Amino acid sequence: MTAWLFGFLATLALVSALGVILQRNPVHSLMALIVTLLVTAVFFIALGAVTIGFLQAIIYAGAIMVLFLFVIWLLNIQAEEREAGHLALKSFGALAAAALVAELLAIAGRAPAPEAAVKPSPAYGTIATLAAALFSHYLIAFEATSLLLLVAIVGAVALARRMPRRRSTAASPAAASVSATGQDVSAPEVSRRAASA
Amino acid sequence: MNHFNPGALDILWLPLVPLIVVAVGAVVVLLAGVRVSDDDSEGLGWIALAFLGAALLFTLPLIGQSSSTAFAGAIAIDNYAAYFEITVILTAAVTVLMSLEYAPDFRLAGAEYYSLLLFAALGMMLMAAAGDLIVIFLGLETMSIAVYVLSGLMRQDPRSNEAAMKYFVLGAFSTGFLLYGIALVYGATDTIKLGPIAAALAGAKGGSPLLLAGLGLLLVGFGFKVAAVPFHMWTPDVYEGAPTPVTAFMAVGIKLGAFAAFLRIFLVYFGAAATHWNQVLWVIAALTMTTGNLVALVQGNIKRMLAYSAIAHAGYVLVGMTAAGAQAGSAVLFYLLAYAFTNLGAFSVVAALERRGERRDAIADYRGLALSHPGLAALMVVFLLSLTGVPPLAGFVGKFYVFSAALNAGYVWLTIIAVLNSVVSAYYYLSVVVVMYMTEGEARPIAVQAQPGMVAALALSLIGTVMIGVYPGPYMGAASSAFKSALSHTQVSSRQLKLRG
Amino acid sequence: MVPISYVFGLSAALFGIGVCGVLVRRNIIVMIMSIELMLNAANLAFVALGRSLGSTDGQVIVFFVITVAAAEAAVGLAIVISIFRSRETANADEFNLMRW
Amino acid sequence: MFIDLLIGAVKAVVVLLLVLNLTALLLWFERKGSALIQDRVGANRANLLGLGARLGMPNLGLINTLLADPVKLFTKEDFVPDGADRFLHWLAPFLALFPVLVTFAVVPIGDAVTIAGHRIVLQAASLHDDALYVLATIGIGVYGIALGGWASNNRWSLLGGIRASAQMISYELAMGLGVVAVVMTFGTLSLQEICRSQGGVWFGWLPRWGIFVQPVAFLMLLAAGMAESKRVPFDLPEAESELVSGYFTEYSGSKQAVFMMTDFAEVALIAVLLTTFFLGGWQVPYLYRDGFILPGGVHWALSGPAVAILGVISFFIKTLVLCCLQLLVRWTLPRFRYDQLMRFGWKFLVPVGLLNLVATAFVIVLAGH
Repeated sequence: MTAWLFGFLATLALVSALGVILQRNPVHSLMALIVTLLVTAVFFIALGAVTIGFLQAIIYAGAIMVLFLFVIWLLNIQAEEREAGHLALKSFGALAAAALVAELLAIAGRAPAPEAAVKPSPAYGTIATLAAALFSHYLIAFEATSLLLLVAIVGAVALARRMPRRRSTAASPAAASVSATGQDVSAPEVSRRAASA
Repeated sequence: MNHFNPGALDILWLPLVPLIVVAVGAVVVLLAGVRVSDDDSEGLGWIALAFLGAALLFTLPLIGQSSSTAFAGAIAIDNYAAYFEITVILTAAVTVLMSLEYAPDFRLAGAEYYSLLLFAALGMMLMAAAGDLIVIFLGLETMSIAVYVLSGLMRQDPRSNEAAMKYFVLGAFSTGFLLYGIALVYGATDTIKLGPIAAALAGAKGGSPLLLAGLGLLLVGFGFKVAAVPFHMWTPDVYEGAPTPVTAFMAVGIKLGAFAAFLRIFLVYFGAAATHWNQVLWVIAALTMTTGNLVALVQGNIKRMLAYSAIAHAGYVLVGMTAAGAQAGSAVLFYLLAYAFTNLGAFSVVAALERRGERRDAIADYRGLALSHPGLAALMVVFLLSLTGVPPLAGFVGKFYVFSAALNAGYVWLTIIAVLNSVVSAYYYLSVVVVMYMTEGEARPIAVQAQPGMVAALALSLIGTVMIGVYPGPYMGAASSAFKSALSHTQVSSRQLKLRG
Repeated sequence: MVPISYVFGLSAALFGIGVCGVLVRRNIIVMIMSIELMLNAANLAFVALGRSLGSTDGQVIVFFVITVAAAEAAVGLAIVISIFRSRETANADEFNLMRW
Repeated sequence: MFIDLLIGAVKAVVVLLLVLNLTALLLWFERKGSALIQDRVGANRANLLGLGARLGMPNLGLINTLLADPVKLFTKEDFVPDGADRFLHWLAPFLALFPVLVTFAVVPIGDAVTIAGHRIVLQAASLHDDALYVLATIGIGVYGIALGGWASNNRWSLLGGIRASAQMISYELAMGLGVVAVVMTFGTLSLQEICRSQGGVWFGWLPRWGIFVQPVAFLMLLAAGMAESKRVPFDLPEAESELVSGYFTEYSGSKQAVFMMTDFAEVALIAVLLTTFFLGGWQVPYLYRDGFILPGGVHWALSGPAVAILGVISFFIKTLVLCCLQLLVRWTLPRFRYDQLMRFGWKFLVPVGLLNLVATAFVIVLAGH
């Protein structure tokens, strides 16, 4: 990877990553995230991991992010107004993250890993190499992944599908549970909903 | 490596059979549940139990096998894996028993509920049997994702939704740390298999900043999962909001799974390099115990109180981890077993008192319980005493072993802190007893009928708690043989290294 | 030619930005996006470190991580939907039935 | 070094121009073709100074579709609705068109030719992982449509955008399964290699085209491809009877023209990919490196350049035939209902694709032993 290409891509990645956390509108955040993912995919390809780079673009940028878009639309999440308060918490968060980055950067600076150290073979990063590894050394992990996806499907459907229709007209468990603990949080909640309706 | 050669892979089915049985069980429950309404999901629970029983049977042949690995080191075959798998299966079984009436009462989606329970157990078993970091990671994710959903399965209840959300955000956050830690460890050692990593840690690369930073991030990741301070923020809210059987499963099962991997990585494989990490662990252990116990003092909700108590107990386990070595390892394994039964029992009582979609989890709800439900109250006393560490119950023996291991390893101050904490904890455990026995109850207490599932869950927990406490010998023997068999992996690999070198 | 450690440094920076996003932002969807950013940074680290070692393992792990990210995104967004149904907000500060 | 760069640039420009001309041609096909099918005259008004009529030629509507319409579109007012996200509203059409155009870069339009000592592969860019590249660019193509719908601040647009992205994501799966089957059959991800291995004949007469090995994958890719291009019978995202005009309701002028271009470029893309995967790409039946060898054993020698040119011509004929097929389908079938669309994708195409994959794998393993 040449210096100018690295500089360009790294700047793009950093700017778009910052965009993810600085944009007020979730759709804009998402666009920034997609750019970050695509730039990362280009990095993968530049580092010789061609197959993974394309997979990143197909699955991560092309499919998972669409899911985010759907949910943002489904819930009609608007841009936030200026967030109030929590300045202490925010600056603490930013400081903690900055400290972490500084430490990792220091480590990166000390790690002796020049690019010329190892010349990868022509098969490096091809789909055949990956497949051979997946179906031999990583067989268990591969099978575990399939189960993981099944769990995610079952879980997502269980949570997001429509509520089953209640048979009895008894008070909803939600209301009952809140009053049972004596925390009467439901009253303002109810009035807020009534006001909005 | 470029040429696919399945013959070169050491495929061994035996260690996988329990995992496969649980996975098949989860799918069968899911399919069987297609036409079952949420109001009569009890049959699904029995199917799940049957599969758990079968899995338990298939775990037995694994006991006593000489330590080895399969699938190119991805799966470890040893008593350690078998020990944790059996404990996890028992935990899952008690949880299912606890849920047989609870799930329809709270209108949980039965098929999804039981199948996710089994999947979560599968993830835990995978973590216990894993021999490399990526399988541990995938096991952890399978477990976590299933439990994220389980804790939010009471969909009409805002508290349950909130619990799922908080658990998910912080859980996924910690996953990021764990993953980055794995990346650093991989970068430092060129492997994700535990044996070679341990060798690298003990060898010339041991002081590499990359490796140490990786270990630090792994510590953070596991710290979140076992709810060690300062990574515990999610615990009380999630425990309070989740359906009670799920809370029990979280308090016990997740701890078992996470500690199985945590202990295997740090205590077993990196034990020789304990100087790198046990100072940090000392601090975390002390903080965890103290915070957990002190905050538990002021809780008004029994599930929150038990949540902080679970944090405190994670602290005791970390005391054992800090001590490192074979004695401490066995003690910690034993402690986890004792903790499992005791906590399952306590949560069973909590679940037994909740009826028909009504949560009764404020400590105030336990007023006069001794009069209205003397049996449940007595059981609760037993479990709370065991959690406090009163002889001759399981909790006492567990603490005894762990603390003496810490003393033997020379951690006098840590042991003193731990003992002081135990004394503090007595206050809040016993205050529940006081509430149950010495205060007036409501005029019309809620009737709780003895139902078979709940009775079985309570009985199993009681038997476990008492048996382990009264007659700890065989269980301690099992724990120590489990830990030794895990240790022998590292000896084999270091011997191989010597031969090669 | 750029040393691989630069790429690794970039991944560390991206990871930090992700961490910062989770800690600072209160919109639950953006928090999940920040977590995705963290996983993505870990992926970049895997590929960069794998390249400097000349080993394929790093890339195979990225394959698994992408799967895990998909699973987490699906479940996380399902949770967001279920909480939104009862609460009609995506602001984490309003999830305060129980203390944080 | 310099000459290589130059060759690359020329190839890129040539491919781009070919695609743009193809889309224009398709626009004309669509308008006059639909008129033909529906037994009406179609575009016939505009002409240059009445020249055609004066010479007694029938008006083919070429001026209308190729000159008047584009000029009209590009000079219309560019209207941005109130409350729209201006930046994304502007960006979306290009975000939709760009991925489609760059996909053509990996499509081989002919075999390698040697000109003045330089071996030139008639493919704008050869990546070795072409098939993955195609899937990646198609995957990214969702965002232009989706964002166009969202940024318009119009509920019909948003519904159209949601429908479009759900549809494209769903059919991408079927598409991927079809491509995987093809890749397995030919054992390579490179489109040029796939074309090359479709040369020659079986049984002495049947061309070794992919369609004869993977007929199921061909039909799947045809269906999934048409769904990806969001055209009838899969044009739910712009169903005018329900959604006004779907995701581009709020677009006018040149931005709408870009969306329309995307539509036709996608038609061309599907045709080009199907040609490459299943119809031998630039292969001409019985044509080999040094000329025709017909089944009867007749040999008809041809020079190298002639063979190359025949290849390019055959590629374009196949592409045009497939384009016309898609246009024909558009004017023949009614629109699906949304649930039918989803059911067809998930419950028919995906299972069939998986079965096809398993069957392919079995055959490959059995043939290997």
